Amino acid sequence: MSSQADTRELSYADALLEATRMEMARDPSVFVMGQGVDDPKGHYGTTMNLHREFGPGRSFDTPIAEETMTGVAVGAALNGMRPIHVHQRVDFLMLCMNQLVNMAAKMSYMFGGGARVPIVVRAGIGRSWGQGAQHSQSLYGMLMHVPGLKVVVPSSPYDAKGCLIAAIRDDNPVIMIEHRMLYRLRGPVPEEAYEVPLGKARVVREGSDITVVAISHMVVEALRAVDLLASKGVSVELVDPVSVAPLDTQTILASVAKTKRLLFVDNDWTIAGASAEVLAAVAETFQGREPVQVRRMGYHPSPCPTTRPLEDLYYPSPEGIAEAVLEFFPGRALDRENSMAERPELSEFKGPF
Amino acid sequence: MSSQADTRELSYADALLEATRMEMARDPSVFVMGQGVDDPKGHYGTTMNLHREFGPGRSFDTPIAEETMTGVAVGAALNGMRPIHVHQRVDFLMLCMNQLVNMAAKMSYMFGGGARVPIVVRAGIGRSWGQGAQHSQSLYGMLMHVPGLKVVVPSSPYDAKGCLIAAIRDDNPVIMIEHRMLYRLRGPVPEEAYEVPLGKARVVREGSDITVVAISHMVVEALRAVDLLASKGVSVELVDPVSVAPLDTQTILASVAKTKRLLFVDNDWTIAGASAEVLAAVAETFQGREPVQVRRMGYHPSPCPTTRPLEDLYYPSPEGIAEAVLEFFPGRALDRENSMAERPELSEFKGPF
Amino acid sequence: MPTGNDGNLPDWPRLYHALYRIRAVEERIAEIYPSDLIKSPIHLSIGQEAVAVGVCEALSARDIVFGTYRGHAMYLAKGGDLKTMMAELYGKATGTGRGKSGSMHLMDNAAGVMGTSAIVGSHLSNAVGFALAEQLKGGDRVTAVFFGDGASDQGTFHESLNFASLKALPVLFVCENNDYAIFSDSAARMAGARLHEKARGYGIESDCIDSGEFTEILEAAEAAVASIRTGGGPRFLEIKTWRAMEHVGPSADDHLNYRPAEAIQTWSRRDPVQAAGSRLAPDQRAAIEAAVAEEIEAALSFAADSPFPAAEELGAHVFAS
Amino acid sequence: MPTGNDGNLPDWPRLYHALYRIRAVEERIAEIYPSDLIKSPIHLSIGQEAVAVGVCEALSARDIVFGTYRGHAMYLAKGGDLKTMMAELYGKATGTGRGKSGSMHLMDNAAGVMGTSAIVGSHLSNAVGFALAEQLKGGDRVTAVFFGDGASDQGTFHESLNFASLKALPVLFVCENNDYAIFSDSAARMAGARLHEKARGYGIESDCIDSGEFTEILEAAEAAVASIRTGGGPRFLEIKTWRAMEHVGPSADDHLNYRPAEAIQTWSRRDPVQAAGSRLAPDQRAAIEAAVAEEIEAALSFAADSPFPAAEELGAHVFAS
Ligand SMILES: Cc1ncc(C[n+]2csc(CCOP(=O)(O)OP(=O)(O)O)c2C)c(N)n1
Ligand SMILES: Cc1ncc(C[n+]2csc(CCOP(=O)(O)OP(=O)(O)O)c2C)c(N)n1
Ligand SMILES: [Mg+2]
Ligand SMILES: [Mg+2]
Repeated sequence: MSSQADTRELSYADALLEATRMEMARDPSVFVMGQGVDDPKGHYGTTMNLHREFGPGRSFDTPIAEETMTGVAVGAALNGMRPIHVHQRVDFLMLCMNQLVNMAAKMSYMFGGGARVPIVVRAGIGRSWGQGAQHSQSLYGMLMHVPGLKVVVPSSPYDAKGCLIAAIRDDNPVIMIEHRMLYRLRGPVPEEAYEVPLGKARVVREGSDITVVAISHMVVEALRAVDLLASKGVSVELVDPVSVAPLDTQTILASVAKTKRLLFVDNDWTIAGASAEVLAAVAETFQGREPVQVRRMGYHPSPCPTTRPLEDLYYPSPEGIAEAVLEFFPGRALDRENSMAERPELSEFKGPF
Repeated sequence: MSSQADTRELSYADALLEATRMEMARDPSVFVMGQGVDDPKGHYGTTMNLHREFGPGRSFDTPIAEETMTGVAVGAALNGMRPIHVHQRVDFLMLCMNQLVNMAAKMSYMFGGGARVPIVVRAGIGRSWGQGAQHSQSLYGMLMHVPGLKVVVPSSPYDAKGCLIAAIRDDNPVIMIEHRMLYRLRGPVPEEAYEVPLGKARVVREGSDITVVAISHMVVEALRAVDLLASKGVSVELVDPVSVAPLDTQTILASVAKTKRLLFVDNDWTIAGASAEVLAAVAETFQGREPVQVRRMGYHPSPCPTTRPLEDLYYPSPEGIAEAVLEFFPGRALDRENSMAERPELSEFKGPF
Repeated sequence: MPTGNDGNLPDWPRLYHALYRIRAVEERIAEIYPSDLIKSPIHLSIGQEAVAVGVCEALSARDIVFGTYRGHAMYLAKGGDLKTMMAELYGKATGTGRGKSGSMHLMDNAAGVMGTSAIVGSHLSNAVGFALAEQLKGGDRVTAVFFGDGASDQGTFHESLNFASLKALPVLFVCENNDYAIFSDSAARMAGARLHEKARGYGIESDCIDSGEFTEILEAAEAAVASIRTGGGPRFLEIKTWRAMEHVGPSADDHLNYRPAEAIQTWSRRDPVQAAGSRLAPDQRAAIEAAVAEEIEAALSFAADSPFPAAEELGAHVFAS
Repeated sequence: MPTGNDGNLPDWPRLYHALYRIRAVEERIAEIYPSDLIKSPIHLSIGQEAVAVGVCEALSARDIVFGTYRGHAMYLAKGGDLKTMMAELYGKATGTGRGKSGSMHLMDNAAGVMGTSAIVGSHLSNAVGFALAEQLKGGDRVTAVFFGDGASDQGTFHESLNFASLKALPVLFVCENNDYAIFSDSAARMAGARLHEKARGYGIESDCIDSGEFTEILEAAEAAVASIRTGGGPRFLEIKTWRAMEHVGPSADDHLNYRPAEAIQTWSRRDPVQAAGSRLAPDQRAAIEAAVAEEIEAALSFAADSPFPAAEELGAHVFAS
């Protein structure tokens, strides 16, 4: 990681655009498709002007027909291409679960290795304001249930670029979950092409008292919680799984073996999701032989409401995360009044979408 | 449960048919729709002749258009009806995840209580022979992730009838997962209408040494494992969750608190599924304060192969379950040679489907 | 609220009131939006009002409508309550969905507004199902479903037309064809015949109105509703229209040059609200506008004065009971 | 294997060989099935062979086909290997999918059989995508996709036609219209115009062959393939045919009386294998049949003698590497 310190900074969105451009330039089989990828906004800038640079055959708008367009991507992959299919929102993947789960995830196996489906499915998640029940889901907890799918959830510009390059070069279906509140986040990104291995967790912050695992935008929120905890004498080890399928439980469990405490901050519902899987792995690994304390938090178990006061309760917050950490350490508490994190990506959001 | 002892026996399929007929007779808003429900096989007999008895408007075939037909059921429910939508296989629900997840599961909440969606979605799962990657999934582990959906997995004729009646009367979307190898299973079924509460686990067999939780057809397999263990001096408490959403963790945890051992035999992939959720609940509840041993088993984490030798490895078996139980008790082992369970529903299956 | 048409000449004052009211509400929403009182995406129907008003004028109060995230016009035209709508946009407990709906999911059971969805195309089948239930129950309500040209890209559009025709269901499909799905024009998404022609392929009697003329829309809708009501099965209306503002948000976006200047001009000349207003005497028009302004300010006060939902509301209504 | 047609008269001995071979293979499969050597559902094409052979005859060896669980005929007509197919049905490691495919997921890359799917309609878009890639790469292979009438119920049928037409893709849609989806006749599922007419609604040139006549099928397929190959964009063929056996399994099921007796008789008179065979001299025919019988027995021996996959195979190929 130290080598990154010197590198130039890019936004998460620009890191994705750069990864795409580099791979498209390197490999003529890579192309981009999706609703609005060639429009004036270029999916938050991540596909901006690719159709101009590489021609309209390699970055094109599609009908609003998720099932079939996903099937088209699968078919193109069977013919040697490496499509990147972009969706504004993961909610819309519910329309192409059949192609993802029954077709893409199955082909390599059900044809005994006779087919490969190198597709990348990029899907946005996350709040801004008032997106409501149908535009606020994360659903990686559902997708990771299916053998044959890879699901990555990068939280930094560095991982965004590296995961996307790795996903493009992977010979299997890879779903990339991108939180909209990350697109403008800036961070060091090397200029060259590099792969972030799919299936390797990243220790974001080393610590010794408690392991906090956080996903996607919750990594940003958890870092804020760590700051709020600065004066509380709690040493937090923050782990970002980066990928939920495959899931690097080894790195997480190694951290938990050290700290004996785990707080999982999910960016999704927790029931039968990523946090359930990791807590189950803790139960399996320690078999109650050691006093390992665990807790998970995530989206409130309901659809997402639109009004801000309820939205604020629906999502884990830096203060809520910090408080949850402190509950592992009886006697220490957060002074809420003087502990409100700055969250510019949320407070500066002014709509409309 | 003792009252059941005297009652007449029915097959699981007939129990479903009886539940449907009783509810259709009681409530004119109940109707049945689905591919082939009015055909000569009547979905394994479960919808047999309903169109004759109640007229073609109340039990009808549909186009092969899962997304729209589910939306039709949702719309009919909004207009006061209680549709039962029957699918040959849960795999096909991947085509209507949008209606289930984005529409049916959301409407009550996103309209602030202004809408209710009393639909029942019945879906078959399970092996017979060589069904392969696209016709062997269970996926309740995926469906239970979504707030707003209820998901039930009855394993006995008694629960089949009672759950279906409860599901029909419930004002919310209820998905009922039916294993094909259960349809011919016989058991006591009271003649009157009764509801099995959705969200209440059932202790199938009381015991003190280990809690085995099994789902759907795995309850049958686990009972066979219990028989294989008869001479091994292990007292098994067998728990059937009956419903995975809501999931009655309380009953399961109470059993585990007693036995300090949990084997979860899933009828699905385990990753981020029902077994993960329950093991996570164990970790949360006991916090490593007591030496609770846990293990889960389920489908092999791959698509399902068609050839019998691999299929036999893909699914948990009575012998495999018994061995897994014995691994909790060092020094005791199963004599495989003399311990093969009879499994008539599998051995007598002769195709074609 | 329009209460059905009796075959006489259009009642222009009433119609202008309906059209102007929607316009004025949405312009006021656009004005308020930068103040952040409305923290929810808004998709305005400015320019498209004639479709909602024309069709709802042909419906009776008991009839049912289903619509999209671009639903203000339909909601108001069908008689949805303005106060609870504004409270909903403000995220208040008195809103149509107690603050859980926002602009995209308006509903008003009493007015027959069965809800609006933000998943493109997904509500068509719900409307068809509602109509199926109506048929099964022997009721006489007509269900109308509003959707954009973009929704017809979805397979469910075809599946829904097919099933509606197969069962001769009492449903009116209303395609608000504004030629764009966000920035994507229909030529980039659709091949072959026009939508109303494709609908005919399912044996559904279909009409198209390309002029934007209110009376044409009204007449076509009345004929369609009358036929549906008397057991004629589903009907389809493709109504060309024009979105004056950006896809989502309070502003215009024609500076992005994604739509032909000529079409922009043509449709600006066809503005349905101006067209209706010009039929009235100036003082009559002014009186209507003043009444509307008053109603809007009252609704805004109601919204502003209402409380936000309490924390307990977060867990309520996950399930109906 | 058919190697494309040169415009001369049909080569009946070769065609009869192709047709009869499929029939004989499937009849043998039906015969074996009760012995439980094949532990996987079988969907026979008996009665429908003319479609697969007619279309594949028009394709070149390098062209591509996608099909369904009812895929034996297409697989064989396109040149798929019989030995590995039978080994697959027996669940053996030497099978097309190493025992993981069964009858429903045959594939033969070398022969251009890109795979078969058991989710009704889901492979249409895959074929369209394959053709898109071919266009992007500037290749000249034609992709043909076989599907049943039931598949057209699915929205993806429409979405796929639309996108293929929009991009003028080199894809041939082949609807094997046997009028039934399991027990459900098309009238219970489809409203409006016939499928090839609906295809025309997307601007796709379409043909229908209702007679079951092999030469008509062949000629229509040749015309369609020639047009596609020279950049004419997608084409659509609706070919009426008849499934002689039950939907799934080795037996007939006409005793269930779900299909009109008249139609059963008509189509039995039209049996494409008999029709082709009757064009040959008896000894020529007998020689072909004997050769086929020998080939089948060799394939069955190969299958029987092959080992089952080892346990390690269970975890292999979840991901490609
Ligand atoms: C299934 C789905 N895919 C994509 C989107 C993103 N999206 C939101 S609005 C829209 C355009 C819809 O266009 P149209 O149906 O013509 O309606 P209009 O906005 O013009 O009223 C799209 C693609 C969505 N909401 N749902
Ligand atoms: C998406 C989906 N829904 C339902 C089924 C169950 N099913 C299997 S075959 C079949 C009938 C398909 O009929 P058709 O497409 O006409 O093909 P045919 O069997 O006549 O060759 C159905 C409904 C399925 N396999 N996939
Ligand atoms: Mg539009
Ligand atoms: Mg058919």
